[in-house]
Amino acid sequence: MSFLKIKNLSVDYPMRKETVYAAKNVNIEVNKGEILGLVGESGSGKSTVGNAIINLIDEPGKVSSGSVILGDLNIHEDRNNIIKYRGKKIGLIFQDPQTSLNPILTIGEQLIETIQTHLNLSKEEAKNKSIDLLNEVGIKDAEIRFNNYPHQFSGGMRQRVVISLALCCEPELLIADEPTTALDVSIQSQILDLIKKLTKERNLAVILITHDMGVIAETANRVAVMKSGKLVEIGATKEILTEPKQTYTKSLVSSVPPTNKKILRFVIVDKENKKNQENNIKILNRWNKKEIIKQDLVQIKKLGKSFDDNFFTESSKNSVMAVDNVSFEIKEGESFGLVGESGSGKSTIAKMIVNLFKPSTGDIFFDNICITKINNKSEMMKFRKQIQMIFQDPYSSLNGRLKVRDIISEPIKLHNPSISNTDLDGYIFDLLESVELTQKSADRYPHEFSGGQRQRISIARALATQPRLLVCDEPTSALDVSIQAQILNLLKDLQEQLNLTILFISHDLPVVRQMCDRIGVLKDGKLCEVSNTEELFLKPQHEYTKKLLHLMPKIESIYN
Amino acid sequence: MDKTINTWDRIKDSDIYHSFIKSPTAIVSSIILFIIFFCSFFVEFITPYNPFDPSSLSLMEAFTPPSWTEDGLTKFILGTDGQGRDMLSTILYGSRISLIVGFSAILFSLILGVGLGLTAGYFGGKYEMIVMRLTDVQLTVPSILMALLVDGIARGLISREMHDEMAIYVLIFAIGISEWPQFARVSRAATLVEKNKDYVSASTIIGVSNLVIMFKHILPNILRPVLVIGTIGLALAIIAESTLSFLGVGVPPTTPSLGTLIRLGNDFLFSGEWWITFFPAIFLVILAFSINLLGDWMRDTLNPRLKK
Amino acid sequence: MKIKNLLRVLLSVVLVFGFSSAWAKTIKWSMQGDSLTLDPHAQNEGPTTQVSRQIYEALVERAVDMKIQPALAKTWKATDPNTWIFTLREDVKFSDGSKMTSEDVVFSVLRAKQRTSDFKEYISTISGVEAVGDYSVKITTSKPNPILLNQLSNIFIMSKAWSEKNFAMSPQNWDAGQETFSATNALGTGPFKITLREPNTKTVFKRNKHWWGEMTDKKVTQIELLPIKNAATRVAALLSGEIDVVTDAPVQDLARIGSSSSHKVESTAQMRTIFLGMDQAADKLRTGNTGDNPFKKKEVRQALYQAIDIEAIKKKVMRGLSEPAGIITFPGVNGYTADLDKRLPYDVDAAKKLLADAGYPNGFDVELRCPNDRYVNDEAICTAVVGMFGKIGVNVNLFAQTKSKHFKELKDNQGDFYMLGWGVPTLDSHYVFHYLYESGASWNKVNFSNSEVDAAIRVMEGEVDLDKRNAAIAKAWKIVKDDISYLPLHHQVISWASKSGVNVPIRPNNEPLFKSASFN
Amino acid sequence: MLVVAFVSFSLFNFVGDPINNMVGEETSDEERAELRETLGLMDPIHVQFSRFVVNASKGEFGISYQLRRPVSDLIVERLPATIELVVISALIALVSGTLLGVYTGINRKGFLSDFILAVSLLGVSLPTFVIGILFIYLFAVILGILPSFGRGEVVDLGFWTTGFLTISGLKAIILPSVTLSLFQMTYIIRLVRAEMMEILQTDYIKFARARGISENSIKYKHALKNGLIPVITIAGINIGTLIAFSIITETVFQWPGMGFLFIQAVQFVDIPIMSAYLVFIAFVFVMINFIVDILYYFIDPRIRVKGDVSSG
Repeated sequence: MSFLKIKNLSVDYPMRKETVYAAKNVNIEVNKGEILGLVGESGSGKSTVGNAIINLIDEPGKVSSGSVILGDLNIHEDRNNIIKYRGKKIGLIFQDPQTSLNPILTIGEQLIETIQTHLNLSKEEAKNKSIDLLNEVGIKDAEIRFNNYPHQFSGGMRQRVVISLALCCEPELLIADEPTTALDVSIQSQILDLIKKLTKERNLAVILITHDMGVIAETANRVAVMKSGKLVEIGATKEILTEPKQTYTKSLVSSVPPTNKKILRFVIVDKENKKNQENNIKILNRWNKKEIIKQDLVQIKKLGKSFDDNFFTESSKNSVMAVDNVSFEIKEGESFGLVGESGSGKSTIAKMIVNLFKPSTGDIFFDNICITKINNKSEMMKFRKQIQMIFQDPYSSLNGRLKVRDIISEPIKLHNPSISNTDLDGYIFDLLESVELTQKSADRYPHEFSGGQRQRISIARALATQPRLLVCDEPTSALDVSIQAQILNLLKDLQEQLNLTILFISHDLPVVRQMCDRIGVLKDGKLCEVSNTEELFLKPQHEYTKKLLHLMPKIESIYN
Repeated sequence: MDKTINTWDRIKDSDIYHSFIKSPTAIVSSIILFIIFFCSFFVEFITPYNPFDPSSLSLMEAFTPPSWTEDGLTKFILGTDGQGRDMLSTILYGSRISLIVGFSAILFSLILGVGLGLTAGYFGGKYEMIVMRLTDVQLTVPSILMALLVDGIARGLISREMHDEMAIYVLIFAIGISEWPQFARVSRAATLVEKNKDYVSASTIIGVSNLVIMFKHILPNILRPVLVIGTIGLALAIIAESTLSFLGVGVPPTTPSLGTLIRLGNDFLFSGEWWITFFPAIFLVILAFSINLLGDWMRDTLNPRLKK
Repeated sequence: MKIKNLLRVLLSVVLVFGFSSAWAKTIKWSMQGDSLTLDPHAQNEGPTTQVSRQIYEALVERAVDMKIQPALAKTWKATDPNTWIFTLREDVKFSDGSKMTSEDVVFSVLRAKQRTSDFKEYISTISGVEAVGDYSVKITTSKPNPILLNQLSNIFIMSKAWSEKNFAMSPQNWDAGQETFSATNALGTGPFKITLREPNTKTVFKRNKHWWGEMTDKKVTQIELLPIKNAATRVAALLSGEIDVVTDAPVQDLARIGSSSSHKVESTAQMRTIFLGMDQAADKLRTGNTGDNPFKKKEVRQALYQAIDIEAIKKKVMRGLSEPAGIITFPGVNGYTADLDKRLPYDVDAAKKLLADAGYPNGFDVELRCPNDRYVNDEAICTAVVGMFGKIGVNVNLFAQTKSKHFKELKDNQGDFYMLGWGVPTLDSHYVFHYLYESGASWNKVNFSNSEVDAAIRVMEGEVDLDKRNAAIAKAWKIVKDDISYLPLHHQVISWASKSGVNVPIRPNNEPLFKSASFN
Repeated sequence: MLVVAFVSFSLFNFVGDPINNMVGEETSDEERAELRETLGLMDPIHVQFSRFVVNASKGEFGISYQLRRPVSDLIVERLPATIELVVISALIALVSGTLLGVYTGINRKGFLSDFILAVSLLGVSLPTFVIGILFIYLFAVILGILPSFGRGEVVDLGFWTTGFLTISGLKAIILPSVTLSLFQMTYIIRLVRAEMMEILQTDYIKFARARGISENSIKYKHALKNGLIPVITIAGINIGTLIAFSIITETVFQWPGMGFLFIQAVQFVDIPIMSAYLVFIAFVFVMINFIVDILYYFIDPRIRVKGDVSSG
């Protein structure tokens, strides 16, 4: 007999044009002591299901039908009274620990209030219980920290506080909605371990909502896959990940970059695009393809960057060395990967290479020219033409007020002011086709495109100047896995056809493994080691690299 | 995606259009505003009277009550004032002055504020610090006070004959100078957000110059909040203008604005000639209220934070 | 310390609650402006004198009916045309209880002749003052002065001892912004003394128990002056009962006030005529567009005159409360005749023709300067005449400003065309000619100059034979009226509004005498 | 502060000739020169400026051109009236504005909320002077229950005159203070409402809901406390604005305060009063900013307690 039974749960969002069914007839069961992974891409309705269980759906959405039975209680019988089960029977953890806590109440106050809401305890007893809880979730000096405000905790610690809050009234069901997405890999594994430990010790039923197949593979006992509000498949984790029955699950699993090997291309299950080979020939006609010379295209020498206050004040303290004495080279035609956790300085290096920031110390050589010392405007333009960048967030990297045509034509016109209008149009169409977009796209605005399509527009724009070096700053981390696979394939193809050199920056080790020839590992602005990809993954030298590799969630762990 | 998408379809498809169609207050207030704007700017063609041509006035017709009252004359729908001027025409002429001053002042402060805010947000550093410091100082000095001070200084500096001619410019400047910090703050904050968006970096990497980035890329993206502030600011500017004129430091009585009319009519409040002050006042309130309603609607619609 | 303060506060509360309404009969008086200074010799200005009149007294005074009557002086006689002997009352005490003697009178008159006094011109003919015993004063004049008593009625008597003690021997130097004790404090022999003075806000007058005279109504124990600048607010305050009497009720509100059962309105012709002046000396108008001075031509002046529809102004602007005027003087003044006071007819066509004859068929531009807080509806009158002038093609730009600037700039010869009002406190035509028509006279800003008129003025000043003197006056009036050097508008009618139960007799000089006030 | 001092100093010196403003036309050139000398106008600018600052810090701003009295006396005389009016208005605006703002922020729908919002929008659209006239007409003339002008009976406490200790004084302050506060109140309502609505959508409120914290506690403890923080800033600016708008209210209600003085000064180009008022206002604003900063320190733990993020 399952502890939690979700029967025919549907959630509707009546919108202006149509009603969106965020969840439709979802049936899920969870047992005690078990972690159920709920996976799906963005918009699949996985979070909606999590919130619907305790009827915490934002306006104008509402639970339209279905029942949720907890033990032998149908908690959806009287939805207005569901408040008494919140916290008491069911705990919920949100994604972002930065915003989940009330900033002006101490964590003690928040704990005591929650405890006293549900349990009949005196303030003293509640305090003792809170401190025990804080100890249990791994917060040191709990008695002192009890009186601290949320901003005095780091992200990982905050998530522990959030967990303690979710568990303080001893609920039997824990819903964790992307609990580690906002956290770095090392913290992620700690939090996941904590959840696993608590599940075991407290015999909890846990629903772990995530998009990360690696996390699922390592934590969940069973998996439910969702797509467009519908439950696609549910079953034991190993079964789903190794022998998926549904096409969607298959494509999902195949899109996940493997951590243990390098593959040539991702298998796109439903549509393998064959056209792009021909399309790219068109752009090749325009492309001044440069033969690859065996040389270092980029040389980074003792690069350092410190931010003093009033620039990055929010994220770092005064005068932090964001990049500290980093040296490496990128050979022409290769893909060089830079990996590191947030704050490791990898994006800063990228921005210095494309000359968005000036380095505080050190030099960058591009094609044997020191680009950090260029003052001349026309020289700078020459250099700008050769290095382009693709950004992480496909939403902010395109100006929403400009049509795609204008976005792509801007670099063309800037670097070739004499281009005729027809030629320009042709150029734009060729570029669009090279990234597998239709010509019609040119007359539309960015908001009419999906994230993946936007990233393609971004790439088209970057290609417009015919660069030699393409800096990709986490180009896929904001995308769903299936889209990620497509974009990564596209990048690989383009690199091959256009003889591009790529600097690939990511926190995602499996992705880097698929994309890069050589990899540099960054920690706190320092370069730990640089080596060939396979070497790095098989025989890591630096302690930090070893730790990272060990902690990274591996989808393959299901086989072990 | 076969059909061609033209701009009108795009507008019809937009959330703003739908929100507008669904909001009766927005529709009603825009209609009222349209009528007021239209009548004020084409007043010469609408009313047969020119209240500022002294030779056309007859003092004996002064204090004629509105046409529906016992002593009213049909040719003066809203009656006449103490000089025999037709109230309706006077109000429309007055509202034109008020609107011109309001619009110009807001335009002035918008250009100044957005210019400063945009550059401050974009360039940062000491320049930004100075601009924001200035903004803070200016923001704490309330608009009315600022306007009074400017007017006072202008009175001291400009000779009296000049002052009457310059009054309207002084007023525009006085109100404009006190409203710009709003725009500077909003546009700076928005610029800071936009500046850190990757499309700006992308443009920089492509080699687009700072000026083009600021005005072609960032400016259109920060216009929404600026527009909201501008609309609400317009109402404030109109009220400020009428307040100053009411206090007697605004436009000269020879070219009365709504505030001047209220001040002049105020003397007749107890003598039974209520229409002389009542109609300009109610007109002013309707004008400001409509603009505010529209601004309020715009704020709710254009502020994505409040609709999820 | 704290307790002491608290006690103080509590005591104040008790006092205020206890005393404010119960038995003190207070008259709350309001007008637009306030007294500028309490120094009785520093400013010769309406509200200032109105306030001083309640606390200070002069040797002689005008009764409610404006007749000269004894005040501090019991009797007087002229021993020769240039020498006057005044016999003082012996029972007069200042409000601090000290006796008033001839020393104080001599001191006060001399004080009013000092350099910083605003009355030094006014009594310039007084050449000597000396005490003849404790209660007798001899005043000598440099030439025979038929209006000396009139002048003396405005010279207030101060205490010499008090002035010495408080360093107020000289009048406050108003122009230099001097601060003196006498500007904010007062010690007089009048019926009231000032117990609280908050300039422009509130002045409290309490009965002076040492006063020698008799109150008309003993219940009147306190006066409060609460100036309210805004006319509508002033009327609102009166209607809501916060104010008992308003001495400058706006004409447009009189009907409303009169219709209230608990209020009443009184009107009387004021000793003041309103007129417009045109500078006829300048070769070129400062604000004109013709490059010459149209005012030099009598036809132009007459055209403007006949363009004014004075009846319309009376009906619409003044609500019937004005008397159209033909000359700048009013009934009751020596020299006034009803015949002189007849106006030229209102005739737009004639005016247009005159203008064309004078060479201005298309009119001309000029600026009209007006005060906006001095006369009854001054700005509205100006606005109205601007419209009337517009009808004959004269494009007049109105410039209205506050009285102090208006008069100052007028004195600085800045006006082409201006509004002025003239009162005749001496009730003799000489006052008008001396200031408005004599060549180079201080208020002759039209720059009228006529040797016959000047000669007539000499006659008015020195001639003791009344018939001859009156003939000179009549001749002068005829000359100036025919010349149309000013455009007379109307004699002002003033209106006081009050609660029905409060009687403050209205006086043509707009000065209330609260000693004559009474309750029903 | 020094900047403001300089501005007002320049006002004093360069706007119009102070001598011309002070003396009449008859004054001879010698007399003018003498006056110039005694006033120290012959000294170099920096000497004049430092003297101005020294005098200003002692509260001396010269003599009003219009009223011929020392500006410092005028200011001291009128200060209590303005302060009392502003304080009462600020209290009305803050308290009722916050309460109504919270109410409308929490109850987003419903007749009363809509009504309050509509009225508040109308309040923003109604110029203060129109409200004032309306109030006088209604309460003083038609109903006759409240005085239309002035402060009523005031009690002189030596250093301060107050209208709080008499019935007439208390009655007199009702209309002006309500008039003055209306505009601000409507602003505060809207600001607090927006703030509350935003806070109610934050994650920590959602998380509190997910923990089963009662709605009342969420609204009035969690949301309100956070929502009140910006109110402090508003309150600071609010007081400044109130002082400025008191100019209008004081004019309409003949309230014998500084604003009334100032507006007359502007009309008369009475530079000493204008510059003194400016310095006074600047002083008040500096004080308000200072107090607001202090209040923030006490109310917002994020400022009071330094973050200790490194350990973790």
